Amino acid sequence: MQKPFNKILIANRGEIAIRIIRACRELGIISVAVFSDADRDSLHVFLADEAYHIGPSPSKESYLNYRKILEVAKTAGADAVHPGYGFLSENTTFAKACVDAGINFIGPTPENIDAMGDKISSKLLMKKAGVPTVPGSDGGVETVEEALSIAERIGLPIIIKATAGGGGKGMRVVRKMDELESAYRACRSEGQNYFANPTVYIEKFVNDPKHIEIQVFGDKHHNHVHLFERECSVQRRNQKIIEECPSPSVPNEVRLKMGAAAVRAAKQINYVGAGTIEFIFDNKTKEFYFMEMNTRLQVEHPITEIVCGFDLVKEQIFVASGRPLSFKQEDIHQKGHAIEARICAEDPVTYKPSPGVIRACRHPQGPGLRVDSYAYPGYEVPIFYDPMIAKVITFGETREEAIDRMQRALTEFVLTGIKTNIVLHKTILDHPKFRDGSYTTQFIEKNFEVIEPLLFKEIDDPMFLIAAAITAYNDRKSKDVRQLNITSNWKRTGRKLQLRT
Amino acid sequence: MQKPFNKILIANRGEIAIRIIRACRELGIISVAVFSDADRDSLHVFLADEAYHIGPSPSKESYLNYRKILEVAKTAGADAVHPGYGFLSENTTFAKACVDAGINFIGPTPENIDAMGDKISSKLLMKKAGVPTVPGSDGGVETVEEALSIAERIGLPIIIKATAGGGGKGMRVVRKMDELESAYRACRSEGQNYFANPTVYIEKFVNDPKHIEIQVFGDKHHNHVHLFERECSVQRRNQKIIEECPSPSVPNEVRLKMGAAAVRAAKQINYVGAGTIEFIFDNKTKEFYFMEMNTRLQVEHPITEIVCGFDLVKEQIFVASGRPLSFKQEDIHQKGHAIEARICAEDPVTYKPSPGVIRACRHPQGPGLRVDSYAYPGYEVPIFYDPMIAKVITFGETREEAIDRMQRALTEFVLTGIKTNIVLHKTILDHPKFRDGSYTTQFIEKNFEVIEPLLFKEIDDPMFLIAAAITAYNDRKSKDVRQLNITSNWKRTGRKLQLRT
Amino acid sequence: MYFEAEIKGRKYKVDVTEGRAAWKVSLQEEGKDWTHYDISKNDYKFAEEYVSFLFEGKSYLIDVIGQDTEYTVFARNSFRTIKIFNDEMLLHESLKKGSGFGGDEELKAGMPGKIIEIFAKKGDIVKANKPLLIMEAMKMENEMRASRDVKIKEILVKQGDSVETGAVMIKFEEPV
Amino acid sequence: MYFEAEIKGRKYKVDVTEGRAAWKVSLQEEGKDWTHYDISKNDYKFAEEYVSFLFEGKSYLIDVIGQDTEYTVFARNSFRTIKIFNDEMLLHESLKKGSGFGGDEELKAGMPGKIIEIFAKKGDIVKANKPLLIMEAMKMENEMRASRDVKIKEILVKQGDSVETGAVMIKFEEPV
Repeated sequence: MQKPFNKILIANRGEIAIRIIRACRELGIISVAVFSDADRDSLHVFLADEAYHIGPSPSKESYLNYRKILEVAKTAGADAVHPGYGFLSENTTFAKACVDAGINFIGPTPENIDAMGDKISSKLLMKKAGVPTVPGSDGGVETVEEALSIAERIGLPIIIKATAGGGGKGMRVVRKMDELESAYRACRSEGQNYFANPTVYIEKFVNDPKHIEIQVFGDKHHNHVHLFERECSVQRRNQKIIEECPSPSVPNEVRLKMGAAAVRAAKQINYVGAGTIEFIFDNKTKEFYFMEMNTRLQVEHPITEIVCGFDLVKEQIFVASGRPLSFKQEDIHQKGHAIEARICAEDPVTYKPSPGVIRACRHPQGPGLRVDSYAYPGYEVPIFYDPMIAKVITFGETREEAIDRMQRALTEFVLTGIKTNIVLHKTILDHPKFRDGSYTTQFIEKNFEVIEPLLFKEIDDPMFLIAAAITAYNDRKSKDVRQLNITSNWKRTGRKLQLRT
Repeated sequence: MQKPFNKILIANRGEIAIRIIRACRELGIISVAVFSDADRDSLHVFLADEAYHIGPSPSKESYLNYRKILEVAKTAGADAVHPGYGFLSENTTFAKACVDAGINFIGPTPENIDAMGDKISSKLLMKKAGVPTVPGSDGGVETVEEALSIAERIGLPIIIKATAGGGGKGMRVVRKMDELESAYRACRSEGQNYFANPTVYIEKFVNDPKHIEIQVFGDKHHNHVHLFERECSVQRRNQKIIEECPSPSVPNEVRLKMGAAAVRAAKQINYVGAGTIEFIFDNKTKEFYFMEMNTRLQVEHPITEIVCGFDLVKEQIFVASGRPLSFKQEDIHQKGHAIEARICAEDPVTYKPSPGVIRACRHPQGPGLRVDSYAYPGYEVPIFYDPMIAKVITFGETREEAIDRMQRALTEFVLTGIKTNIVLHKTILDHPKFRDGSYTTQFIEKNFEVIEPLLFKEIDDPMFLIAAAITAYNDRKSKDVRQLNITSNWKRTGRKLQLRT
Repeated sequence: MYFEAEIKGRKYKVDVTEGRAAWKVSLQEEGKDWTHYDISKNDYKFAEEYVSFLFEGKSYLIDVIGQDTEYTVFARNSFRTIKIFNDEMLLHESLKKGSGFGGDEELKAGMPGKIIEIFAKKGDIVKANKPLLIMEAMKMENEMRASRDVKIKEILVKQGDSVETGAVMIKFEEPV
Repeated sequence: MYFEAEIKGRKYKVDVTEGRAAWKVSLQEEGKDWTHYDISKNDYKFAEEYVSFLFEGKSYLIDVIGQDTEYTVFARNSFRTIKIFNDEMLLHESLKKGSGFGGDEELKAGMPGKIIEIFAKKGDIVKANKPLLIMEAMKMENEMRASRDVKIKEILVKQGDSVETGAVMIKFEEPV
């Protein structure tokens, strides 16, 4: 089989850069990593075939510096660029610049990105394609007063979103009128700071919904398919932390309806490559509304890869090289069950990021398990980027087996030196609302306010106290030992001196 | 679902002990590890829920000391014992002792083990069951003279095997008459040393055959199924190092014939649990002959788990608890392709074991990959046990993808401080005879006599020389630095003394 | 060696004696009786990266991080932060006023970051759970709130400042 | 700093100079010209467990083990054992006779093990590739054969002995 490309530059970092390096290596394609000052010791630099420095630590000056990245791509002789997710993955300027430089951009067309980049116009497009959408401000909201009046029209709760936002940034839910103003301002400021665009819009906030998304794929020959759903309702700070496939709440007929709608959406813009249509899902009525389309690979793509049995990154590469999709709709079936847990360097109680140096690190292994991680012992998690350091994905014949397996995997995951949310995941997996699949996007907010006791029930204190006490004892003792060494060194040196004289 | 057992003691060590610990944890069963002096720091001790010391390092005094192990099982309150493979897994006395002590032995019945334990009587049994067998000495061979006459009757090449032998021990191929005597003696001595039984027998050595084995499973309700074949022809020193499923050489009609024969074999002895029928396979005629039955779980069971989609260790546990098999023959299908590479602490050129302390150790991760390993940084591989420290298993939609993925996985496997056969595996996977599937059990012997150049082609010398030179430079420099420290310490101490006075 | 320890607000007296082959550790939670533990050194074993602790028949793989007065113990994806004071330190402590070890007269940075906005000024009284400032770290804006009703004594940072872990950002007056 | 190195039987002259920001390494294989390499220290970076070596556009994760005269370099699942001698050592070498570093007047144990059987006695002449003894390690019997025609000068082990890595088991007469 002839290689689709000779050399691919990966304009990203961390686990997704490594994920793409692996696909390249399996296809005999040379992989080129790029890194910022903070990332010289990042694992993606170690694992790539080639690696080039692109600038200072802040994203703006490195991973978002598309000119520099393009320059490196040319120097290295890459014939394609994979943007991963985040950073430049949905940046039209970059996509265009690649094409102009004769370098293949592994992702959707610039037109695709534009069509879906703006949440407001994309919503109108979807209405046109016959995809159900949510009531709200059909456009940007320029003043607090306007925001208030819309809120009164469609009724609380509402959600305010930065037009250019994403990944939980520039997004606030408002449940009381007096919270509206500060939320409105916060969204505008985050929109300005992270996406250089303060415009925000408002939507009816479907109360206690689920987040269900459909994976779609298109090629350059007008073929479009869906790879069924993922449920991503377990969120904290509006960021997904556990995803599963299939969803325990979507009846099969609804599943097929959602898939068909997603394919209509993709066809509407003649979408190329991997994309995801996110839906708000009302678990009582089983109604679903278009939320947004992510014109890129998703963090949680592995659970679809496992349940459907395809390598989505390789497929992206093939499609970008012009090949037709390697699968037709009728070839795609869900088999078994997969769950992903996002392991983040953060305090499991406050959700505050906890960057720092990793000490011991042993990843889970064994049957029914996939780990995509860039953690290693001695690695310092930098403060500049996303706190997610690893993804643990388990799969089994049944949902129950996949969950039990995840519990097993997390129990054997040794990661010390920094705080992580591993213990939070374990608590969630044991929660009746997760076990019975009835959980919604407000699951954590509602059930984990006083989480500490849950988190720490597993082991009682004496074991911890004894360990701390023995360590404190040794530390104290070692001080004396150091004293000793100095003296004995002094003696030795003393002798040396005598010999010399 | 009610738990089959409350607490299982695992009478084994290393990766298979860990494999069983994982199955237990996923089923909510408490796992009990046992360890010898040399294994206090072995990973299976760290991962188990409970761990007990059972004696000195030599297997005879620890992992083969069934009385001690049984005693621990009682103390710990285990209601079942899993023997893993090797050690006590095919020891009738132990199996009986467990049953007598009211502890469930997770494996075949003592009668099953006896029936297949003796290679000679088992061969006759198989003839009776209508399973094809190989011409040879229908019994033990007591003298060199007898051996010579049999060799003349059935013609060279022949293979001499210790009746009680296994795992490549007590086994010699004879191609020239003048090699026969020393080979005969060697087998007897190894049989005596390792299995306390010098008896050997002789068989026609099918020239340049393949090793194909069929996984079978039985329950306590007279149900027997097969889970298709594994090809294990890649061997060095008569030990498997790469296995794959399905075999590239077995036509489907032959596959079904072999499966049917294997099920007849299992039914003949009313076999209970997981077992494997090993066949000698003539790739020209596609004829197959019964070689032996392993009445236990195999090292290479994961490739069957992946391709057939069942957890064989959990199934062993369920069957032992009396449940009927969870799958019927018609539920069992092969999907995709899986390969296993056995990573051993040994010199890749001489195959000599290379025990020692592991320094850096980073296992491969990512899609289509399973790792069962007990290596970790700083772990000292003991000299007392089998040199296999890890199994890397890859799978894909096609055989080609599985092989490419294995290459990728091995390339990212960092394991330093000891010599390993990783680079040998990479060389094998690239060999045309492996790629086209035509390889046989003599593949390595025939194609890897002068292996060094192959092994080391990947990178040229300057990179290595520069690294060594810089290190030598630093070592030299650090000596001087140590001198410095002593003096400065001396100064500091000097000051201290002054202050005191 | 005698220590006083605090874990999750509960206080313990701790005594550690090292034998050739075993540790003797005694614990007394405030108002309860002493419990004595004999720990064979082979059951509390340093294995390169971790400590393998076989305790009361259970196998724990643990890691202990910290020094001086604060240790964090990791085990089975759970952890505890334990304050521990030896005789010397207890002396110092007794000199300091303020409600025990846990006392909190200031707002410290829990991680390195950048000050985005400050909501209070010197002299302000801020009610419990009301925002004091917004700090950015790892691309998230983290709102820091008052843990109790506080009167601002001094503000040591300004908007745009970058702060390191542990840096004091706001000092409060003594609780009234 | 000047070294002489040997890798897979080929000999090199090596010169290493350390700058503030870069290494200068020069290599000369016997009978060939010098090659000079400038290695930025940021391209030869110690990352906790490994060295990340960005060399001629390629990324290598390497580990170097050893000391004194022998280093083993691991990279991409491959490795090289390199003999390396600094000025001091070269002096000692020159005093020793025997054909270069690789010279082999004895049979050493490559790993710890137990002597199962010895096939030769003092004074015997053993042809190349004929067995000298069988040593057991990790449950395998390893037959040690003569690498060349040798005359046995001395046998330092007996059946049943346990030997450590590097222990000399048999000494040979000088090659004739």
